[in-house]
Amino acid sequence: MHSLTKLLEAALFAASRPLTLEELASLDPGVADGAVRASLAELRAAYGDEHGVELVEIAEGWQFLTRREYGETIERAQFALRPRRLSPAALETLAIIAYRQPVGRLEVDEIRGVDSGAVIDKLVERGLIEVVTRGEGLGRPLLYGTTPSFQEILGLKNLEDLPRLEELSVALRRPTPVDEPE
Amino acid sequence: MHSLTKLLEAALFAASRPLTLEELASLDPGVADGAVRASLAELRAAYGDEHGVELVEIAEGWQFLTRREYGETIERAQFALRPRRLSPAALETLAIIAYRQPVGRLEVDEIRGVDSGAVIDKLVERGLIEVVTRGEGLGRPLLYGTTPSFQEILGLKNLEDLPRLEELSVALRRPTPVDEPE
Amino acid sequence: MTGPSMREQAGAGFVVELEKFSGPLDLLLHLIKEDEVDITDLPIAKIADQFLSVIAELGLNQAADYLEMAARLLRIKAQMLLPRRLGDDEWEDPRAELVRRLLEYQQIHELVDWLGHAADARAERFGRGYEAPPPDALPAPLQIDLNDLLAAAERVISLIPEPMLHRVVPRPLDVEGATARILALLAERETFGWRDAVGGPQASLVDVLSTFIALLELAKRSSLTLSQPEPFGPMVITRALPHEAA
Repeated sequence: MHSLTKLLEAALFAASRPLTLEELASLDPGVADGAVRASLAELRAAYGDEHGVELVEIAEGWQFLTRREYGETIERAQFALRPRRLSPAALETLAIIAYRQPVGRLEVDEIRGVDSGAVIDKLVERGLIEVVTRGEGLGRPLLYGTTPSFQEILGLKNLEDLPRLEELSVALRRPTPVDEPE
Repeated sequence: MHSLTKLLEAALFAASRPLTLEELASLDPGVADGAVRASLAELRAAYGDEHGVELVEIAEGWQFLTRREYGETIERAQFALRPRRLSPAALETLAIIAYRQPVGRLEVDEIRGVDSGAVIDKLVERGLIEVVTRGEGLGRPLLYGTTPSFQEILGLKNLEDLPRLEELSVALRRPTPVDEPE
Repeated sequence: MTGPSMREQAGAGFVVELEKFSGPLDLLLHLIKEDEVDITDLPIAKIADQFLSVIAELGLNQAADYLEMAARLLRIKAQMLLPRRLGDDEWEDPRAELVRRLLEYQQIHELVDWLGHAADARAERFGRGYEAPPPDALPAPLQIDLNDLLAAAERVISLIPEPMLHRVVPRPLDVEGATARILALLAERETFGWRDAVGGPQASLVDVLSTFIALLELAKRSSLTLSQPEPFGPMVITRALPHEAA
């Protein structure tokens, strides 16, 4: 490709919007519109059918777009956004609920030693845990458990797929029931 | 180009961040990692010197970037903006966290000789570091590590791309444990 | 030590904004570089004086971190002036800790230079600028690693407090037995000691408690009197006089 063509390619790739002929011409003050047009034609031909992207002329100018046939696959992969990861606090809370379900907020607080209300709400919002029943006792507290989408994200066929606590590397005590404070 | 190569090209064009091998492989469930690698090699060769953009290995993944020689022109035309430069304080903090991760705030403070709380908060906000776990000991302090975005803004292939401490001219064999302030 | 000439000299050498130094260690390194002195054999008196005049010049003498360093430098300077015996192997260089920190900080600064250059080089290249709007604002995909979850489980389990167990005594107290034993003793002897009451030297804690409760109960019913002839002496149990009986 000509050096002007390569410059146009780089600019069209980096721009967050379609670029007009004038804008493209402004990249190199010494160059005529005709040369820009010729370079655009060269670029378009270079991308032809043999690529997954193509140079498209749309109302506002020129833009690189992915070819239509790949659109759906890419959209499904949700690459536009970086996957979110759970905070250590959320993971801890999730671990307690996964292993002790159904379990109430007080018990989670007790084990973590901190208030877990906000974290639990966020996990519910993200669809990883849900209220599964209500406990006995004062106020009949809401008890939480994990959702099918929790298993799906971790790639577990069912909850029995979670490694048994005894298999974890550290010497673990069996989870012992903690009395809910009265 | 092979049809898998075209799909990868489209996906890499569509994403505005590096995509890992796993992410790319997830586009086509029937495909083996080896085939993805072969397609990436084909794609990289197809772009070679003859284009204004190139396929770069970065942040444990792959990304199309404009070639270095066009950066200044594109920036001058204001088609794309350079990221804000990091302050010396931010770079110092990042350097310490990159080499000692997971590391807590007290240790960063001690090495820098100044309070680093505000800088750490800002780096978390910019997504360059994150809480990766909690330390042992009193109050179970938050420990920080670097994120993929950190590698991305530095153009690192992976964390092994950082210079080894032995290669530095200042001869300190290895980070010595820092005493917690009294 | 911060005379006018020093001030002047420092002022000329350090026309800088506050942000130029990212901390007291940075300023110290700067001074060391300016003076071209050996970091491992720091002329502490000179450096301390320069440090003080520079922070006064820059108005950094309000900042706690700088003041702390100034105090530290002055302390080291004073320690260096203390006489020490020749050939004293035990002498520990008061500068050692500061030198170690300065070397470490210098190393960090080399990394900072490297990181800065890497960031500048990366900033010369642009990624794809156009971002297709997400079709219907799907939330970002969530990533959970099973290992992360297990690590969290381990952290959490180590936090679980050992539940408070009340140990249930397998044998209940035998107050009736102790009462019967004491009544039998009272029938045959007017007075006897604690050891006889409790049933011998091999008595268990349960026996002791049972006996004690039985004695108190019998004393309350005025069947016997409990006395202690001397402080901390052995307890004496005496059959109650008939007229005292209820």
